[in-house]
Amino acid sequence: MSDPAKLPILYELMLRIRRVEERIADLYSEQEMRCPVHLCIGQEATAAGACAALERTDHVYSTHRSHGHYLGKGGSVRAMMAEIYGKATGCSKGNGGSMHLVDLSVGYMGSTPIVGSSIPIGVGDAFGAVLRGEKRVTMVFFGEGATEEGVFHESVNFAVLRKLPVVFLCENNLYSVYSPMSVRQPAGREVYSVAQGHGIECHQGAGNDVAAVYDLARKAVRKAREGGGPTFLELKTYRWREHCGPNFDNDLGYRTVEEYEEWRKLCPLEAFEKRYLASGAVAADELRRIAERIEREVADAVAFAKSSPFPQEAQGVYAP
Amino acid sequence: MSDPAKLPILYELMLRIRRVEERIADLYSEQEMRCPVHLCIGQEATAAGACAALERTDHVYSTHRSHGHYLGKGGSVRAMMAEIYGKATGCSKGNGGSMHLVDLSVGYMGSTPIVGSSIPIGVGDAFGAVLRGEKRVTMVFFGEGATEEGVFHESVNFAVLRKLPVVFLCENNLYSVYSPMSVRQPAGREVYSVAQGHGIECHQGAGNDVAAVYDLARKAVRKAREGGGPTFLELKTYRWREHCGPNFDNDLGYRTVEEYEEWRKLCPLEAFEKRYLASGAVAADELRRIAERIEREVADAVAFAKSSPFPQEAQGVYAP
Amino acid sequence: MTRELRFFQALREATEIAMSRDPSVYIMGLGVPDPKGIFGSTLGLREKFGEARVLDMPTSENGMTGVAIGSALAGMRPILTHQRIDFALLSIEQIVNQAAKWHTMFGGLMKVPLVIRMIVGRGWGQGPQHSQSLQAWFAHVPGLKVVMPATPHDAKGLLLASIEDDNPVIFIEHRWLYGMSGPVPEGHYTVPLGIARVAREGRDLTIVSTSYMTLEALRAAERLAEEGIAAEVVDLRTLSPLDEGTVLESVRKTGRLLVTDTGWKTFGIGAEIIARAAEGCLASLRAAPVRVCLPDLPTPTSAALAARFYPRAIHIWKEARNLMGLAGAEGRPFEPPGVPLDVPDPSFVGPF
Amino acid sequence: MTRELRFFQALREATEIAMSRDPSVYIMGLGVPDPKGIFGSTLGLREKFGEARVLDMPTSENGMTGVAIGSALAGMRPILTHQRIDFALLSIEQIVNQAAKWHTMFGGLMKVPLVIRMIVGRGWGQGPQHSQSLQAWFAHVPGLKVVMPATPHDAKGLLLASIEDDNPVIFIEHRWLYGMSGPVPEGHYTVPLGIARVAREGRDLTIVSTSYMTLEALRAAERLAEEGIAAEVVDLRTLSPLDEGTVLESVRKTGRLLVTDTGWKTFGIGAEIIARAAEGCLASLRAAPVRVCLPDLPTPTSAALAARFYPRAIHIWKEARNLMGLAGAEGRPFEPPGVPLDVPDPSFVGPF
Ligand SMILES: Cc1ncc(C[n+]2csc(CCOP(=O)(O)OP(=O)(O)O)c2C)c(N)n1
Ligand SMILES: Cc1ncc(C[n+]2csc(CCOP(=O)(O)OP(=O)(O)O)c2C)c(N)n1
Ligand SMILES: [Mg+2]
Ligand SMILES: [Mg+2]
Repeated sequence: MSDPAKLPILYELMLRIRRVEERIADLYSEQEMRCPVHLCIGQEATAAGACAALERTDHVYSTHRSHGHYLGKGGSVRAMMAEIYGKATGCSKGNGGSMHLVDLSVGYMGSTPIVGSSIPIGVGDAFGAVLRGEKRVTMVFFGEGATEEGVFHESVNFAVLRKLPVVFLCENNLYSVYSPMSVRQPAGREVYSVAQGHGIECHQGAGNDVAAVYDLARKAVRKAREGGGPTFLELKTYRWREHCGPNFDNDLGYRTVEEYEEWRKLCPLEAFEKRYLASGAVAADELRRIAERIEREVADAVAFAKSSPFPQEAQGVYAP
Repeated sequence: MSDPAKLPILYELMLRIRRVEERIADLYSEQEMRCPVHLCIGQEATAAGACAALERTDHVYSTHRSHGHYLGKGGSVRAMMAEIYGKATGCSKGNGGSMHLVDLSVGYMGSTPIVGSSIPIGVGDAFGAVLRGEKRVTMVFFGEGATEEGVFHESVNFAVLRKLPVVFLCENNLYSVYSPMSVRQPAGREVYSVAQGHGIECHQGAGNDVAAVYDLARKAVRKAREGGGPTFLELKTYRWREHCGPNFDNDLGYRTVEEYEEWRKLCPLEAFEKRYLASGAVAADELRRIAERIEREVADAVAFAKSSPFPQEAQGVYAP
Repeated sequence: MTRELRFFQALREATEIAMSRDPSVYIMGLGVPDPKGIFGSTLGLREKFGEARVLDMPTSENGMTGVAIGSALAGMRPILTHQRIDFALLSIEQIVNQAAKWHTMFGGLMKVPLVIRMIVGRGWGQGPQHSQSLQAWFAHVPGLKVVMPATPHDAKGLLLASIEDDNPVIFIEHRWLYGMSGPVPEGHYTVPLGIARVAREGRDLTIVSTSYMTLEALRAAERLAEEGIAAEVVDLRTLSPLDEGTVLESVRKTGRLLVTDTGWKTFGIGAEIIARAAEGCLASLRAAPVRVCLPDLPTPTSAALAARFYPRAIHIWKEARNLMGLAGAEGRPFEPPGVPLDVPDPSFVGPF
Repeated sequence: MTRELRFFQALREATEIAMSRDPSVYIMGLGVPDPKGIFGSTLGLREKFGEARVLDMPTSENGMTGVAIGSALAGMRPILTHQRIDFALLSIEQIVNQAAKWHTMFGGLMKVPLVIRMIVGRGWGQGPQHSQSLQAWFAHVPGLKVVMPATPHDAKGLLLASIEDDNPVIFIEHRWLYGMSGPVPEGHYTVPLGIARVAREGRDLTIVSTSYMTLEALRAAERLAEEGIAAEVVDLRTLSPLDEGTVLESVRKTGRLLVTDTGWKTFGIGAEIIARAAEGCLASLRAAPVRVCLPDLPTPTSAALAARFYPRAIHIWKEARNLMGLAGAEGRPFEPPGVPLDVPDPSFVGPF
């Protein structure tokens, strides 16, 4: 870990994502959150590690599975929860729901659930920064499924061509809905290698090791900021719950319980605690205080969301 | 050259393409061919060499610049000429024009001018062959510009995933209309390398050396036929005339006269003659006989096209 | 013998029959062989027909549409699925430039027998990118056929007809119909493309409907009947080719036209139907025709907003009364009090 | 001071003025800085504004549309060009799912000021994949504005208004207008979006037209005038938002409606215009409205077929006479004998 002072914040980001999503899962059966939710429980380290490498003024774009990226970038827990509850106080004023989060105050520019489609938009955002002479970096999150979309390739080609300040962050969780890699991509061909063909610098990493993620992201972000162009990071990780919704779904049989248990052991939070408490890099006390704060935050956000009013009118169709 | 007996046919194919297109260029100003024409003069060796490696029952798909591929595959000169003249006797009965050629009797399945779009269709044709248990190979021609379209990547990924009997044949003539590689693809990154990222076998070759093209294509075709899966071939070549239309256009300044002259010296026909007449692999007599036959063919085709009737009714919109 | 089947079961049965009868039929799409089987409509097919004919695919909608087209040119009869019509927007180039035109532009030498199933989402926060209803687009493109069944009976018969058709067919299924039950004959039958269905006869006004809105229209017609107004409901079933005859015949009889569609109003399905009536039987029109369609707005996600966004029976009922010149009654809700408006029936509890 | 400019010069001047006034405007597209400069409409811009703001791009329509959107979110005002509207079909997903909805679906926090110029081809064997006219599609999608100028004056004023608009605008240019001349004021001015233009006044019938068909409509109106029939020609100019008011006002006056559009007839522009008239002023309609649009067929390539495919002044004239209840005169051709019908005027000699 290149920057041990960052450890508490990495933990905090991961735990916030975990607890917010667990709370969503707990409450979903009340049927008050009336929109699809794609939870990233189990994958928190990618979001936390990568976002922690960004400045507040840097930009992030994401996908259907975006709660982690939104919270990692520092998005408002209240506004997110209210959005999922469909309330006027939501980050998109009820027009978006879980799949369309935004928090401009922290550079979280938006998530959209069409696979692959926010990738070129993120690249364009970086292009815009260059055109305007702004020194920001844009990070684009997506799953390994998105690398099968042609637009991913078009985006990488342009980013390399123009040496844009983009970090492509691919969370490879082995599945697209219930479909394993084997029906979608050639056996034995790593995901990052299709990016590499475009001449972009690529790295593969352990997506559940938040410090490793942070280090990879930090280098990529620094390079981008210094005009060194884009980087593609493939981070291996695993979604614990169902593709969409609050439940576990190993009973469906599309993946083995062994595989699941294997990854369950690689829980990014447990791994963090085991490692850094043992080494003394963080104190149990500190982690407990963080956890307590997050519990309060989450409870507050749920109360805020539940008590907020519903929107009276949909957002108008044209910008004035 | 792995198969010297093929040399006369390679010459014949190249010369037919050259002479048909020169005739088109000569006659275009009469304004009787009322459709865009994208001539491949200078690039004949790729079409001739690659198609000569195919069986008649193999399939070919192509693009806006398809005269060479159509003729290389053995398509009817008369039907092509009549199509360009917009006649009822044309290969598409006047509905298609130069950009939509077809000759099912020789496995030429169609060309369409949306950049990149015939690539997945060719892959699907090969997929269909596999599903039906047919042992044919599909060859898909396209320019280097088409590798910038996302659908190219989607097509290669699927072909590799399913080990389909496809040969991707990329004619890299350095330009897309008037746009050089430098504004479209990263400097120093070879075109074939973006394909290679998908895990497909790739080769780069001299596109103006018809024997070299034939050898590369033959290996790829044989591998495909034997179930070895797809291959990507990048062949470097050069278009002599304007992107669309009958004229030379070096006066426009989008490419240098030096570059043009450099490639002009690499004329595939002259190179062939120089090399194989000198080595005695072909006889001057034989080449002359071929040339005479082609002159007659071309004259006949133009006469046929000019004297053919115009279609009375457009093709109906639905298959019955 | 006629049994009751749900809409998704009818789709599955049609696919199974088509695949049994013709070895060139195959089905491909994201999740086709997965445990959920396209909301149940492809379940069991993999077991019966094997991996070669029941396929998952990469998330490459455009490329895979081209692949389907190419395989059709090679003699197969592919069925391609999209769990949301919104995803199919990636493949518009292949559908519109290639599939729709291949037969014509090559002088009739080839054909593209291809069915593309697209599901329209509604409710439960599907939001702006998971609930568009773009039938007007496809119906505008010569060379495509466009089908939108409203009942399990038609789902089966129209899907079989679509698979057996030698042209590309856009087969649009509304997610809220999936759980609906209805009588479905066993065995093979087809409902021919291009023929509308008079779902209910009436003399006072004509309600032309598509897909799920047929159900809402029938509910409205029920109440109108109680009030002494006899609405005729014409379920279009096929948008292209369009059955102008059945529509005009009804309008000539009733003199009043209301069109209700699952898509946006402006430049949508309703416009064409009203234009046909104005062109074909202007003199019969006794009142200005009216459209009950989606407002021209991206779908809002919040249930509170969606409830106001989507037209339902009550809106059709109100407009029908207006058409009849009856003053604006408020009308009691059609739904039992407290029933949420963003789910079709209790069997649908989300999230998908 | 008003000079005559050609249509492409008007477009270029508008772009130059917009780029001079606002450093966030940039223009990008295949061939934008090349020696032909999008049929002349971008010539000289590279020299004036430099490489950073006048860009070529990879042949990646979908990705580059996303790039344009992202740059707009970052504060730029991109103009993206397509030499044929047919190529833009690759980017439908970005246009429809993203650009059109971004403002609304994020609660109004962001905006996408983006102009996408698309050129519609016609004649000289452009054929099925280089001559579609898909304005009805874009006009159906909430969140997009759709503009189709018919004169050099409007080309400049509408393009400036489009660039200055904070929403995604689909700006559709007909290739056959490029050589047309007309008066164009110097300097900056805008023609507001959403306002139709009465191109010719008349009391007997209303011809609603779009883009190039406005020219054919005016030619038809000329001859009709010689015959004592006063046709009013309403050039829509903007399809979305649609200027219903101007259309209805005219129809109320004339009682007769003919719509002529460059796109396919069915589910096209004409349907919406006729529907608006039927909804808004049914009682005024004295005869069944009529559409003069493309037949529902992919464009055939042969000049012989294209001559019969494309509607021209004579078709409008004939239908207008029908509308007036005048028996079917054959009518002498509008074009001088021997003039080819697949080119707009002698300045256009192909191939592109
Ligand atoms: C273009 C498109 N196709 C299909 C879908 C349906 N879909 C939603 S999420 C998803 C899985 C994508 O997998 P991946 O990119 O690996 O992300 P993950 O869900 O694993 O995080 C799919 C196919 C979609 N939203 N968009
Ligand atoms: C999707 C699409 N975009 C743009 C065009 C316009 N266009 C026609 S040919 C061409 C050049 C393509 O270059 P390349 O693939 O290298 O083929 P070449 O012309 O060099 O043989 C372009 C951009 C098109 N036909 N289709
Ligand atoms: Mg995944
Ligand atoms: Mg090229």
